[in-house]
Amino acid sequence: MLEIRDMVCGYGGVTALRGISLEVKAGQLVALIGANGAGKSTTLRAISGLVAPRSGSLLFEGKEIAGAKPPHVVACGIAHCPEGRRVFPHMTVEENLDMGAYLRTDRAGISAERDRIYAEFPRLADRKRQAAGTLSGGEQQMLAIGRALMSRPRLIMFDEPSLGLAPNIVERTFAIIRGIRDSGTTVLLVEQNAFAALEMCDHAYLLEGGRIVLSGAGREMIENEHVRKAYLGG
Amino acid sequence: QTIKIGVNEPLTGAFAASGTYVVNGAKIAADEINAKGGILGKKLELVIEDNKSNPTEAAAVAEKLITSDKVPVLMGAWGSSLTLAVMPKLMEYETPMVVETSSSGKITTTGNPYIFRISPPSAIEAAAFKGIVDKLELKKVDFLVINNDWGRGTAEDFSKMMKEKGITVGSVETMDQGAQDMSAQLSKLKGTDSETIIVTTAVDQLTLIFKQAAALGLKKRIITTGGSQNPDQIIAQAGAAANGTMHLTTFLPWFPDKTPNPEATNYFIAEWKKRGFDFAGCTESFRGYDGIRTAAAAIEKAGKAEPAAIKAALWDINIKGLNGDIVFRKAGPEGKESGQSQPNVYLIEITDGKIGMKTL
Amino acid sequence: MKLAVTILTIAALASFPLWLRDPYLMNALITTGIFIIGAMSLNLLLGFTGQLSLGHIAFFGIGAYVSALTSLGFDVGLPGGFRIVHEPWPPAVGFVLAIIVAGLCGYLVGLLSFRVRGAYFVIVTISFAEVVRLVALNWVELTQGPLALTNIPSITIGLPALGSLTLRTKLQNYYLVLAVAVATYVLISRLVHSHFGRAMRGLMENETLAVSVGIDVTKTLTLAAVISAGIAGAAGSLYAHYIRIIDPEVFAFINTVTMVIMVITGGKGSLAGPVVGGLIFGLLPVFLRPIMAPEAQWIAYGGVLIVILFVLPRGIVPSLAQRWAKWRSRPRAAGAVSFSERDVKENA
Amino acid sequence: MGFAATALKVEQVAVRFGGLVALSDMNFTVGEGEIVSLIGPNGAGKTTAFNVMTGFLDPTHGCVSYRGTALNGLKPHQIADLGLIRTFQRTSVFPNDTVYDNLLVGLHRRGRVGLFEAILGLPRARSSERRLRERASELVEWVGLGRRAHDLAGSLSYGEQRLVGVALALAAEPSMLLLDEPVSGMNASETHTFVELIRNIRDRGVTILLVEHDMPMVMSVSDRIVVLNYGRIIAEGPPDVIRNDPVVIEAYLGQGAARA
Amino acid sequence: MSEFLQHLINMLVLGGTYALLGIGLTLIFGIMNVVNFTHGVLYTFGAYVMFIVVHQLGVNFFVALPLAVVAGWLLGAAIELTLLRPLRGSDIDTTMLVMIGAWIAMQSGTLWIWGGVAKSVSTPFPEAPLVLGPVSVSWLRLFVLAAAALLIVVTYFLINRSKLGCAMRATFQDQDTASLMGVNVDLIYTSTFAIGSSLAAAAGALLGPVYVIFPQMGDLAAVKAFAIVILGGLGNITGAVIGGFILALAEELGAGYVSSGYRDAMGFLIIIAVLIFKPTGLFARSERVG
Ligand SMILES: Nc1ncnc2c1ncn2[C@@H]1O[C@H](COP(=O)(O)OP(=O)(O)OP(=O)(O)O)[C@@H](O)[C@H]1O
Ligand SMILES: Nc1ncnc2c1ncn2[C@@H]1O[C@H](COP(=O)(O)OP(=O)(O)OP(=O)(O)O)[C@@H](O)[C@H]1O
Ligand SMILES: [Mg+2]
Ligand SMILES: [Mg+2]
Repeated sequence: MLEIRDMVCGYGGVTALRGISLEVKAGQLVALIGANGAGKSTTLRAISGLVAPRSGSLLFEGKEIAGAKPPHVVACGIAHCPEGRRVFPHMTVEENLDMGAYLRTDRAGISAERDRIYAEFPRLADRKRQAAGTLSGGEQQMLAIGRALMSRPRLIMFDEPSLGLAPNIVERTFAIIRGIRDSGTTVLLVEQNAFAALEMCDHAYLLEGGRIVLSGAGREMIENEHVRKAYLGG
Repeated sequence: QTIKIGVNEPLTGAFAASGTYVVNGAKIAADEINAKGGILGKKLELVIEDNKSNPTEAAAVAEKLITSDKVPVLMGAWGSSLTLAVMPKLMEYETPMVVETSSSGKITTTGNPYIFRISPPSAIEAAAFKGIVDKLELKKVDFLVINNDWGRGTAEDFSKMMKEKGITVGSVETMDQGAQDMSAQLSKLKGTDSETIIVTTAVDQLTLIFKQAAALGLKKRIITTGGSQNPDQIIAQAGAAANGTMHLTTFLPWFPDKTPNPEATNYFIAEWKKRGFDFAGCTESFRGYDGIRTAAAAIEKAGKAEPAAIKAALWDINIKGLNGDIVFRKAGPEGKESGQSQPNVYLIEITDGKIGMKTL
Repeated sequence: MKLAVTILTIAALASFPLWLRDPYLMNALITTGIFIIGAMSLNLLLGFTGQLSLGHIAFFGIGAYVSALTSLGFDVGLPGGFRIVHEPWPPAVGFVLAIIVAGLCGYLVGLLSFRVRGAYFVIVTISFAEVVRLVALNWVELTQGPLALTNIPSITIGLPALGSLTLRTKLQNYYLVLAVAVATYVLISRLVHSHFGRAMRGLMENETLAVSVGIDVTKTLTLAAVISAGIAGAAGSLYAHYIRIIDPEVFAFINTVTMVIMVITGGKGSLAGPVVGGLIFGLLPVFLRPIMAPEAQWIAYGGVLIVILFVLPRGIVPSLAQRWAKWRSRPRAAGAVSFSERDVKENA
Repeated sequence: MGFAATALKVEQVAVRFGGLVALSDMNFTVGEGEIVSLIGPNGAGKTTAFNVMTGFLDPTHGCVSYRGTALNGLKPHQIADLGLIRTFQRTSVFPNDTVYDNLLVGLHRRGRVGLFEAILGLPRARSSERRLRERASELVEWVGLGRRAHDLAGSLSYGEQRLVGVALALAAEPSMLLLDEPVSGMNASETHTFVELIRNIRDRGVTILLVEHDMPMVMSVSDRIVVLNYGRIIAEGPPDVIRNDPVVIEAYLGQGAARA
Repeated sequence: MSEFLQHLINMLVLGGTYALLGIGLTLIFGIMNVVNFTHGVLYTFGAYVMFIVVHQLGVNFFVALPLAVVAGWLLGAAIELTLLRPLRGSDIDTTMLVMIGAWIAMQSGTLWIWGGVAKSVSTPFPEAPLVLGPVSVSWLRLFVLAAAALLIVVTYFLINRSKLGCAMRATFQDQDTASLMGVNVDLIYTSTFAIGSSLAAAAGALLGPVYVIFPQMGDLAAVKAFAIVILGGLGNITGAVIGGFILALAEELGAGYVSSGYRDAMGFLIIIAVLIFKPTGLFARSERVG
């Protein structure tokens, strides 16, 4: 579904990705792990068009999307739940969710989707009219996840979704992500909780210093000595 | 080889409209003089600079005109604060200036012997008005004046004169230069027991005041002062609201025959129209015309284009200006007097959109 | 290196009057210099604490009025039948008082700035300037209102024992302005490189974080405001004694705008910025004057402003310094200029 | 546990935002040199409690005191001056300065000299300046950002910025450190290193109050845990007790808690 | 008493005027975060368009009004495309200064083209005022008040209720994230500025005929607009409206009962006072730390 070949990316004088290639097959849950500053977020940003790749290609369902602007990428069916929550602080929770469905026009579908999200995260339902900027960190994270779900994408990318969530909510979030995959939506997941990510993914890539150094099925990766030492804490 | 006169006027900024009128009047004078052969056998050249309606710039412009362009005499600088800012430069470089518009009393009383003013300060206007007030049967007046030297000075001088005449002075309201909404002041004046309001400001605010007074149903007599009324513009823009208003002016372009120098007035108005300018602007532009003619006459009399000689000659000239004889009398502290001429002052009235002379 | 450049610049500026004989240009340089001092003071607030004062001319004007009134004397009645009668004092005393009074006003505004920031601070400063202007306009007994304070004496410097010198000529005034400008530059430079300067930068970039590591907002901002206002007051005093007439027009908004233009085009937050921007926009009108119609001059002025920002959006000095740094050491990351190095590049 | 003295004391603190009760009747203490964790579901009020303790928020009711000084009415910088320093849950750096300069700003408390000394460049100001620079370099190395010392803090990755945040707090010389989710965004190995760092800091005599959702970390590092739910304390005790408290499992830990 | 009533009526019409000035700026300054020094120029522009269309082209007054709004929209879009777009991402002071440059240049351009002499637009409304007992008010002003009310309501719904309004707010709160939602950020930038500009032009087109038209007419209007926007809280339409009426009330009563010399000072004192007690305007957005 998504195929990246030799992509190089950077910011100003800094090169963050030094030529990475990876593939996400339709219906799979693919995990991307790596240390701080390895370039995981940059990869997602490049896919959704927030940073333009310097070279390489980015094929989504066979179409080249390298260098396309985010709205175009979103319109192709890719959603990106960005790192660090990034909710719209002066808009209400409900308005934030509606922004997630910006490109959708089926009112009934949107409202059903919204209700589903409220059911998953009752905390958000309690806070419907509150300005998103005043939510607690974890509440904002739930909102960001919910907002990404609102667009009904075919590929959804999560950048550290468990960040700042309470353990029980982390569990629920992972369940949701698995559920999405099971319902046929493709998922690309960046996660610091490497163990959980590797456990639930179909395939995983390990990023170090802007290069992909290892890839394989989640289980295999967990067994890998290097991964165990550097990312699983033992 | 030419003889230069420096013209220091606001061509941009808040006073751009008036400054441009004055400059256009000045050009007519210069062209007329040159058509007649110039002065002292040389062509007259106006060096026109924009002082941007800004006192600091006005001083800088004077500096430039005197030191770079080497003009022996200046005309300027329209507003009083502009003129006041120029005055130290005149002292510094000992160069005379003909003041064509400014009305602040201070200009001729601070002891600057390089100042020769042909416009009336408000005290002169008040003195001229004194002769008419009895016939207008004024009892109690309020003032609405622009909040600058001009408006404040007028309120002060007219109040003094009124009090001497036994007329009660009620409240004095001010408005900021550039203010567009005077309803608050007018509502207040509507509520007082005076029967007349003396208004001092330039044409734009006068238009607004007449319109807003009409909208408030304010039915008092309004007399304006200061000579920057452009009554034709008021009639065009305020319409019926201007009817019944009276105006103290120093120039009568509507009745050339009644002016002190009908021939010059006719020539000036004809030339003004020929150049495609609004007739309404005459009441301001004539000052530029008179100012240049004054300076030119002094150069002629001096026999040479040197500041000191021109300064001395200015005391001796006697020409017929469009609004009266231009003859300078001494004003200000002894030993360093400024020159001040005594123009005529007239009262006109607008009735049914027409300007009539109030012969009292 | 840095010192050499600074000394060379000062020497060049000091040599101007020796070969520049045109009094009109000298006059332009002096008024520009005065405004540059004002711009430097504005830069202290805008560039180093991030607070934009769009009423900065208030401090300048207050300095001008205080200095003028001190040297002219006044006699005012106060409510309750009191009178204050003040005999004229030497202008040099006025200069000092101008700094003190303007600084006190800066203190008041600084206290306010503790409560309001950003856009709200901007409006508070505009409002403050307007209120001050209206007081100057309407308190006729003290300020002569629109009738202006005239015949303000020229500044006299000197010590009682050694005799004194009244600065009447352009040359003398030029050196006076230059001296004050250099002193201001040094003062601001020392201040922003001290830990006070770092506190200001911290507040500018992330106030919550700055406060959490122990930086006192009120104290830091007030200090910046007081010093900034005091310097603006000094500039105002120079202005009053040079132009020798003051009326409420000095408070005109366009004067603040001129200073803001000088600071931002030159580069806010850089010490040399206001000087470079000030020289350009102080002298630009002088060069435009002979070559085009008055309205066109303003259009060109606005146009030059826009073009400079299009080409060098961060301001002349920082943008050029950045390019210079890039050119000199290509492998290094862009923008990675640390405190200590920033100035070297700026002056280079 | 035999801790000598109480460092921080929270008494009957309540916070309301309009109709929303964020904290109600909160009471607990932290002893000198202790590591206490404050945990609870999202929106339970943990960050709000931090805001109250550090003066960013006035409590609707109740008071906090640190080493005997009541903090009510004190401004955040005054509280920081008492040595009570916090970090932020969101990344918080001075984005347009280099990492190194960030730490110099962080060292504010250490670098105070008089205004005139600074302006005149007197020797005391200079030597103080020198010491600050040394200390800043030391700190950069300590949090492992030496390689990035001269990059703008705003250009670092999320996780790196979080490290800068912790370094900034350390620069302010805390006697008590309040850490708000310090290891979020770090993987298990990085967290491991960080735990060592925290123990290290505590061994230097700094008291620590920790908010964190990473249960393995909390359980391994805390002396004591306070659990908050809907603004109320629902449990308090050592890690082993909390881990098995059914109320806490129900409200917060979830069934996966067994793994922790 | 009747004087007081008259002041109140004046306050109503003036407040409507101020609210009208404020809402356009609330969009551009409050939501877009551009310190829009061209607001006054656009206001002036709207007034001149009225003058040209009514007097030089002889078009009906009521037809001219929407034309002026459209012209303002186009000019606003042009300013955004040429001046703001290249500087997207620069800090607020840089764009402010570019706007200052545009203000200076455009105002002088107006002076150059039309000269400094004030123009006035004739209207189809009767000159005689509407008299209600002791107070009177002009028909034209009542019309302006009604038109202002309409524009305010439309703007309110546009910003707070429409999808476009939602996208606008989202874009200026977090541009990258908004684009991740599928918002065409470029389009939003241009249309927000254009809508704000058309509101400024509408204010000029409505108020030009009430007052007189000259190149600097926008300066004072712009200062007041800034004050109103701040008073009401950035980006808050309701706040701007209330701010407008408060400013009008302060000025009316200040001029009527304190001193007309301090009329404008009253407004500014009110602003300082409000900001001392409510530092983020009357209707602050809620914020939190941590
Ligand atoms: N805006 C930026 N400007 C310059 N450099 C950047 C920028 N954003 C990221 N970088 C750099 O790019 C590299 C990769 O960053 P990225 O955010 O992709 O890391 P990451 O793997 O997501 O790390 P983390 O786990 O901490 O989020 C880092 O070295 C970072 O410093
Ligand atoms: N300024 C505010 N206005 C309104 N509500 C607020 C404000 N600040 C916090 N809240 C609410 O108070 C509650 C407590 O928030 P707080 O940030 O303390 O939670 P937390 O325990 O830190 O949660 P998390 O683990 O998600 O960070 C939340 O529900 C939040 O929505
Ligand atoms: Mg990342
Ligand atoms: Mg929290």
